[in-house]
Amino acid sequence: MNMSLELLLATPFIGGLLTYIGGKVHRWVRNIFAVLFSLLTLGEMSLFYNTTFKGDVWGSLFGSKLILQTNPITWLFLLIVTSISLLVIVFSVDDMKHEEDHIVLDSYYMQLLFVEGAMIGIVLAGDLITFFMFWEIMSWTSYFLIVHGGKKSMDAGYKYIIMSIIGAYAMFVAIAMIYSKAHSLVYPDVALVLSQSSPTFTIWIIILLGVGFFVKAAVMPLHTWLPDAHSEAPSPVSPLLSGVLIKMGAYGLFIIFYGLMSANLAKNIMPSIFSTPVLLYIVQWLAALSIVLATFLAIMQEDAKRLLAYSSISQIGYVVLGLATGTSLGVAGGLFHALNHAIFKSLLFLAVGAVIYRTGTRNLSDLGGLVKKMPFTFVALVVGIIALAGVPPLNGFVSKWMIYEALLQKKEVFLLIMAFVGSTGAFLYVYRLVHSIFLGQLSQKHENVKDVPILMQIPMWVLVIATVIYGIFPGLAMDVIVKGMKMFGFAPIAYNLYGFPQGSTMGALKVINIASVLMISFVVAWIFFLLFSKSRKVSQYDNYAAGQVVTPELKYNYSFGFYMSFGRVIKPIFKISIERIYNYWVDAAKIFGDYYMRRVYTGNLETYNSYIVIVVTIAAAAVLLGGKIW
Amino acid sequence: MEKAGKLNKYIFTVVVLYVSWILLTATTRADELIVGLIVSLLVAIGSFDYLSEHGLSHLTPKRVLYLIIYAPYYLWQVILANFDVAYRVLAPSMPIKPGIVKVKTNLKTDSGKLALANSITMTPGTLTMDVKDDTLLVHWIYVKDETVEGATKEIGTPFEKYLKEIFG
Amino acid sequence: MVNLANPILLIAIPLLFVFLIAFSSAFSKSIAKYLPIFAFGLNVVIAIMIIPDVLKNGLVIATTAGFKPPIAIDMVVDRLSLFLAIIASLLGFVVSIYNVFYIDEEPEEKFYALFTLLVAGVIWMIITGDLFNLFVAFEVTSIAAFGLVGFHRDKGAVEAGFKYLVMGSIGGSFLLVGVIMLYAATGTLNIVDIAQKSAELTFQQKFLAYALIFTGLGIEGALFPLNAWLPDAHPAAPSSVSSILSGIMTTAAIYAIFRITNTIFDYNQIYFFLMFFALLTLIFGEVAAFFQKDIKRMLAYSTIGQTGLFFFAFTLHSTNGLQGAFMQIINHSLSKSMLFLIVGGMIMQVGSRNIDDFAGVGRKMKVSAFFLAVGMFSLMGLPPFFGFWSKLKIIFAALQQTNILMVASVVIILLMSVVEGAYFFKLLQAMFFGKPKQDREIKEASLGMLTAVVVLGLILLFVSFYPTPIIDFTHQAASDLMNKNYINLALKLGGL
Amino acid sequence: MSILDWIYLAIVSIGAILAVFRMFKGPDVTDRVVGLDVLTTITVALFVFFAMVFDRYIYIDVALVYGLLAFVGVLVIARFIERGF
Amino acid sequence: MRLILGYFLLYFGAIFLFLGAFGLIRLPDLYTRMQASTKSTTLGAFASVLGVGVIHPDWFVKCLVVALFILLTAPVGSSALMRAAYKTGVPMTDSTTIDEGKEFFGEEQEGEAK
Amino acid sequence: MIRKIVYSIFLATIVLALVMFFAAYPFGKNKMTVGEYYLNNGVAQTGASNIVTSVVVDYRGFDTLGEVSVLFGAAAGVAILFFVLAENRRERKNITSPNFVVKVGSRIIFPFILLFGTYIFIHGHLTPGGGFQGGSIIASGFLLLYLAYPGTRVSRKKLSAVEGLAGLTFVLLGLYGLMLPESSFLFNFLPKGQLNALLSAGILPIIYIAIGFKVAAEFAGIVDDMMCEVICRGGEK
Amino acid sequence: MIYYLGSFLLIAIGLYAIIIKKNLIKILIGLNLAASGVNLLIVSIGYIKNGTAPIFSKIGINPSAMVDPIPQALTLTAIVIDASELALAVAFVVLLYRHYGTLDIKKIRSLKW
Ligand code: NA
Ligand code: NA
Repeated sequence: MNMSLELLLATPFIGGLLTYIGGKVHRWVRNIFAVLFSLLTLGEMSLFYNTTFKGDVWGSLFGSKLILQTNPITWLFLLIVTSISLLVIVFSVDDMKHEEDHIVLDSYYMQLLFVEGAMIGIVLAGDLITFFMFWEIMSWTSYFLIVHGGKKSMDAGYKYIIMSIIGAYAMFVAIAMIYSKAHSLVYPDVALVLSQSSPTFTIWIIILLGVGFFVKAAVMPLHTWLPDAHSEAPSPVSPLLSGVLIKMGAYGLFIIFYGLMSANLAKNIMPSIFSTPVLLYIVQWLAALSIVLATFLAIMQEDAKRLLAYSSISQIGYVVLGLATGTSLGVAGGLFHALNHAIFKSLLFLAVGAVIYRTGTRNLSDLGGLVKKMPFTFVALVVGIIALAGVPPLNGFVSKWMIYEALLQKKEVFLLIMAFVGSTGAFLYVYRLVHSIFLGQLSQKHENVKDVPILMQIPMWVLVIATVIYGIFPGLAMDVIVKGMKMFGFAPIAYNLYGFPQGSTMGALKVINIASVLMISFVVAWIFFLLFSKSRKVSQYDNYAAGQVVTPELKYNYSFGFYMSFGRVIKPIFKISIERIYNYWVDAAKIFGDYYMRRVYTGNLETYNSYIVIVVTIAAAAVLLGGKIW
Repeated sequence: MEKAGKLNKYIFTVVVLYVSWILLTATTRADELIVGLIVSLLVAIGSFDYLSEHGLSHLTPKRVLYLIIYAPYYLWQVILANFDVAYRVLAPSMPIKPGIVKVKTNLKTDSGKLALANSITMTPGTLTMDVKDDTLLVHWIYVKDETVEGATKEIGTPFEKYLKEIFG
Repeated sequence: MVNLANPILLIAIPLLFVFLIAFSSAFSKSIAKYLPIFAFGLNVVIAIMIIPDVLKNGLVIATTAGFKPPIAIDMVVDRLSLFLAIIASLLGFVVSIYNVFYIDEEPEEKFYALFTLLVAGVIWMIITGDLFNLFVAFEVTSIAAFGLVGFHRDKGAVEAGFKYLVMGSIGGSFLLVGVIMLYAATGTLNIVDIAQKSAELTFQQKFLAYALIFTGLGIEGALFPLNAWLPDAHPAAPSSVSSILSGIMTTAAIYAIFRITNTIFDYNQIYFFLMFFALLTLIFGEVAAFFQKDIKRMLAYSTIGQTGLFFFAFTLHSTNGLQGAFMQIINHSLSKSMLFLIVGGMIMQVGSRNIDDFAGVGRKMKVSAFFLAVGMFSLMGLPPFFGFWSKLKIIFAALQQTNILMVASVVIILLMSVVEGAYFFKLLQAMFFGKPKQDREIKEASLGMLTAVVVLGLILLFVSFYPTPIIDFTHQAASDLMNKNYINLALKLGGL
Repeated sequence: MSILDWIYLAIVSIGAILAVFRMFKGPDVTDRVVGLDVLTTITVALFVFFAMVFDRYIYIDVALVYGLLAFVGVLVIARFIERGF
Repeated sequence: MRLILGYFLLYFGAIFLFLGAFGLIRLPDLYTRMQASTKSTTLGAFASVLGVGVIHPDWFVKCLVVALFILLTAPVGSSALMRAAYKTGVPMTDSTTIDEGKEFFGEEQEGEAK
Repeated sequence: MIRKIVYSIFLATIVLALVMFFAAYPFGKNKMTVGEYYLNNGVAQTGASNIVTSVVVDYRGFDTLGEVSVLFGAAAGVAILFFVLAENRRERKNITSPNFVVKVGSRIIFPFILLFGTYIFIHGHLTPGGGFQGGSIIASGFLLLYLAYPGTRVSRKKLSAVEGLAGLTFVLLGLYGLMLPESSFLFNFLPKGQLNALLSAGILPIIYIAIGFKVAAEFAGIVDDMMCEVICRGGEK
Repeated sequence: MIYYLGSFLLIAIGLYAIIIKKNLIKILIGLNLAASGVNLLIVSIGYIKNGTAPIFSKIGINPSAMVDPIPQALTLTAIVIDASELALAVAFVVLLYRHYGTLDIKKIRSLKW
């Protein structure tokens, strides 16, 4: 096994450049290059399956070595990155055809490959400089992908890049603080130094790095960029963002918690609650809040992609919740859910993308009845939402279940309930999705809609299959996860290809357990339905109850305000919108800055000259006072 | 006096400048003399057109002789003028009766008119303000005669007879 | 055989060409256009020829008039001044190419002469070893800059030029008083000699002289609050001139502060005092840049901010900090000059300096816009561009001392980096993805102008992807400065 | 410097002070310039005087340069006064 | 003897230098002040400089140059200044009897206007 | 008013601090090391009897090169600011003709001024004058000409050629020093001659002559620009 | 010391004019006053009691009676630089007047912020 990590890292970057150049030759040269190079990357990556550890020094900077390394955990993330990237690129070939400016398209593919390369770099990084470097590269390359989506995407992209920069600089401070202590940023050195440093220092490191990762993983309250960015980005980019990019935040959290801090260290320096170090406990709560609040917000969306975007915030909440439990089971669940979410969320975004491709709208109230027109896309979407809702036998079920089990074992009832509520809410919004798009009345506009071209179908097929495979054979993933976690000092979990045998850490994966989870979910959903269906108000668009003649105009609007009654309950959440708080402070800072800058640079030469004299006067006064003004 | 040719003017300028150089350096050392000649020759290239329109004809013995006679006369007038000033400034009654009068001149050349104007300026109670054609405008501190003829006679004539010879 | 590796040629050749331009303009107007290219081309060659000597000995001293340093003026080149001189020569060379295609306003020959003089003055400030000569170089640079700022003769240019002139003159006078005070105290003007002779003086005895020199240089060096001329002057000048002003001239003044502080006033209190200036400069530069509507004004304020950043790194007073400062200087010089050149070309096409009018320009002027993005990314410190390495170094150096002041400084620096990102991305976004406002035909800049841009861009990309030699070199330069090798070697080699 | 020299210096200095007084008092620009002109002439004389006192022949050249520049200066100013600036 | 003559010239000059300046203060209008100052200071400086030349015979030529220079340039400057003053309307003293300048310059200005 | 008081106090503070600084370095004390070196060795080393000249042109000749460049820069700057395209130039109508006395006087004195300026810079190494003084005197001669003849203009091309050539002479003389064994810019390679002789001090007088021409050309250029601005103002933007 | 004080005062008056005066011409005068102050300061540095100009115009002049030549040389340079700056400044003022029609510094502020 002599595959070099540098080559793996370099492939997408070189591929990106060649793709761009290929675009100058012909658009098909470009398309083929793009697919080929992402395929090549996937192939190279696959060679590292079963590699337990490999590390290469690829340079050195300021006396610290720069290292690329791989282990099963990184392989898991590499798998996510490379496979979804490939599918996205394949999907793009037809989806992005409409773009006329070929240079824009050339650079689009180049950026896709660059983002892939940057994420590979993050995952492969064996030291914090490499990590941070590729982290930043990922930020700005993905920014360019987002703003490809038109006018609105510009604001979204702007918000995204600014928050990314803020997050990154928080990380930067942490990294610099570590460097000042360790004079090396290679993970083992860092871990060693952190194990010897004071609790305050460690806490600061965690907080600062955490801010960076939270922004990228869109954990509340640092999530505000995500709904805009993910929904406004071009269709093929959204799966890359939602499915893959935010996982980098999760990966980062994993690395600091278990790679750099190591679980027992965290326990030693902090008081524990429910046998979880307090910081991790806070993270758990933030994750749980993300799950619940984002679910509610997703329910209220009228825009299909926005709905999926909020769903992503909620689902990444599960990943982070799992990772923050600190137990083998929870962490494994979190990692597994990262993989699963990548698969089904990509599937969902692609399916919605396919609908947008054909109908040109993503507004749920404009859609409906497409099931006959786009049968395959319908199937893909249904598979996706079942997986998302955590229904067996699809993949989302197993990982969520592992997380529940881990919480149960730690007796964290509140968190468990919140996780459940999130799951149940997911039913509401995914139902909304499938109903509003495929069921109900077909819009006149969409009479002639066909299913998408084959090149767009293939990625969805692949993801559908993956969803099923990982659902039925969780052992495929657990094999990698468990092997990898062992290297980070976690107790192994017994597993087999079909699930978890009797007597494993988490108990057997029994049908009863599955059924009970299902039952509870359905009961909660039903309670919701009963509670709110009574008080539902009659809207003029509500053709169910208005009792009027259903005109053609009206019948197409039936899905507007689908969960309006529910909306009234969660209205306060909108009111205390975090985004509005941010905007308030940003505006305040702008006004403040503007005002004072104007007072300084007045345009008046006298004033400018007096600044000079004042500076000299201060110095002169210092001399007269014997140099004692400081 | 006729206007002179270029070469004529050039040589005149060189001569004048060389004499000035010798006065300036106030030495007869060979190096200074040689350099002075070179400098005079060079400077004259750029300036011969300005010094005088009449060139070497200024240097006839008669003109030079009159110049030599005129100098002490002029100086004496200057000294007189100063005592006049002293008297007017210091006398408690301050005997002044100022006015601006016109004075005619017969001088034809610019240098001649200039010399006249300057002479008038430096001599008792008068100061030339401008010259146009054959008329000088003079500020007179104690106007004795307001008519042009009278003023000319009082102010201009004493100098003109010398200057006529020197400058033509 | 003439030894061409003589630092004095770095000044003498451009000056020779300055006068050659004046002379040639009497006979032909078009020769003047091309002469600066030759001047700085030669300069680059000579600077490169000096490199081996500097690497071998650490320092090269060029005497004038055949006398040893304290008696006559000398030019001193160590690693630090050499690399700055190389940057200046290089920028001079590249921008001269650009000028040929950019300048189309009379009186051209005066422009070229002043431009050459400006760069010559900058190099002069960098390599002189004599304090009064530094003042002269400062004035040479200033006077050339004043004229060039007013080159367009319109309302803004004249106002900016006048403000700059008044403030620059005050600065020059303060600088001169400071220099004279040191002369009064030591009886010599050679920097190393002063450093030696003033060693027994206390900090307080020297402080006023330092404060005056600092003020004078700080005005040119764009330190807050002495920099108010800059946001007027840099935009008013022709873009190629702005490129030199922002790219290397302010840096040269800051360099002079580095040098003088390090040799003559190396006290901890001073660094502490300077840090406030650095941070204020950074904050005011970046925040003001954020609010600008005029693209060149924005870049000018950004220059103030960047100056604050590398000046901050200098005030850390450690090898690492200095290394970070030097790296950032390289980054800023290359990037900001390139940006001004690009923006100059864009303004020609767009016909306005208002940022709103630049919407969609990036799609029309692709090469320009690409390098614009590269330059801005490098200034923001985004990897893999060179600015990332330098920012990394600066932050690492700052947090070497983990005290609350340093942490606060780092927080400020990074916050300001966010602000910087905010305005650069705003511009980039509009340029690449915005809808063009007018139907004005926008074409790519002329090939000659692009050549200049591309050369700078490729150099920037090269050092971005292959930073090791520069990192090593700047490290050595930084430790030279920390170890006072300038003084030690000058004493050894110069016969002081 | 002998007592004679001192007395000379005193007389001329008083003259200079009077000229300065006129420079400051005006009332017209021309008055100030006349004051300046007188001051200049006095200065030329003083230069030559100091050349004698300090026995430095070359100061006379300084006097000449100064006188020349002052002369041109007065003409320029007169010209500008006439134009009303 | 030489010294006596020299110092005589010096003092002669000094007195007129002083007188010229004094006239500046005493006389009523600009024109009369100029009359006084031009003549007195020129002669004063002339005599002073020559005095030095007499005291230092080897400097005499140089001093003569300076003296002649003063003598030749002073009237030119005064003339220019007085015309400027007149043209800008600097008032003349009340005792002024006659003013032919209006007529003198009047034609000229007309002549130039065409 | 408050502003005035506050800044007066500020300036007083600065003056006080300056006084404190200089109180430590007593007035009228003995010369400094380098200055003393010049006084003791200047004549022997440079051959100029005027030590200030030997400092200005030789020991600190590089400063002077800078000074010349500054002046050049200022002249170029003025030329830029007052630049008027030939076709945009228009004569001002209300220019009064100059005083006859000034006109003729200037014309006559002009050659003497040129001579005197030349005298000053040729004797720069012997007397307090030098290239700058001589140059400015010559330029003042041009100024006089402008006063006398408002319409005339000096040929800008000739001025350019002169200032360029003079500057080139200075730099090339300096560069020649690099080709000698001493390999030093501005090395005084000519024989020093006899003290106080006109032909002494090696390259110093040559440089001073070059400076004289240069300064004259530059000041004349500035004067020309300013006069043109006054007289043929035009080309307003 | 009186020379020092004089030069300091000149500098201070110049600076005062630069800050307080509104008229461009007066600001320029202020600049020049300050510059003259600096030049006077430089010359004063080199002054020694009963010192003479450092010119060996005659044989046998004692160098120790001469003033320090360096400050004189420096002043010479500084004066030319000041004159250059002044010339340029005047040019700027003329153009400012042409553009703004005023010499009031407070009104010349189209560039701000
Ligand atoms: Na100055
Ligand atoms: Na001299």
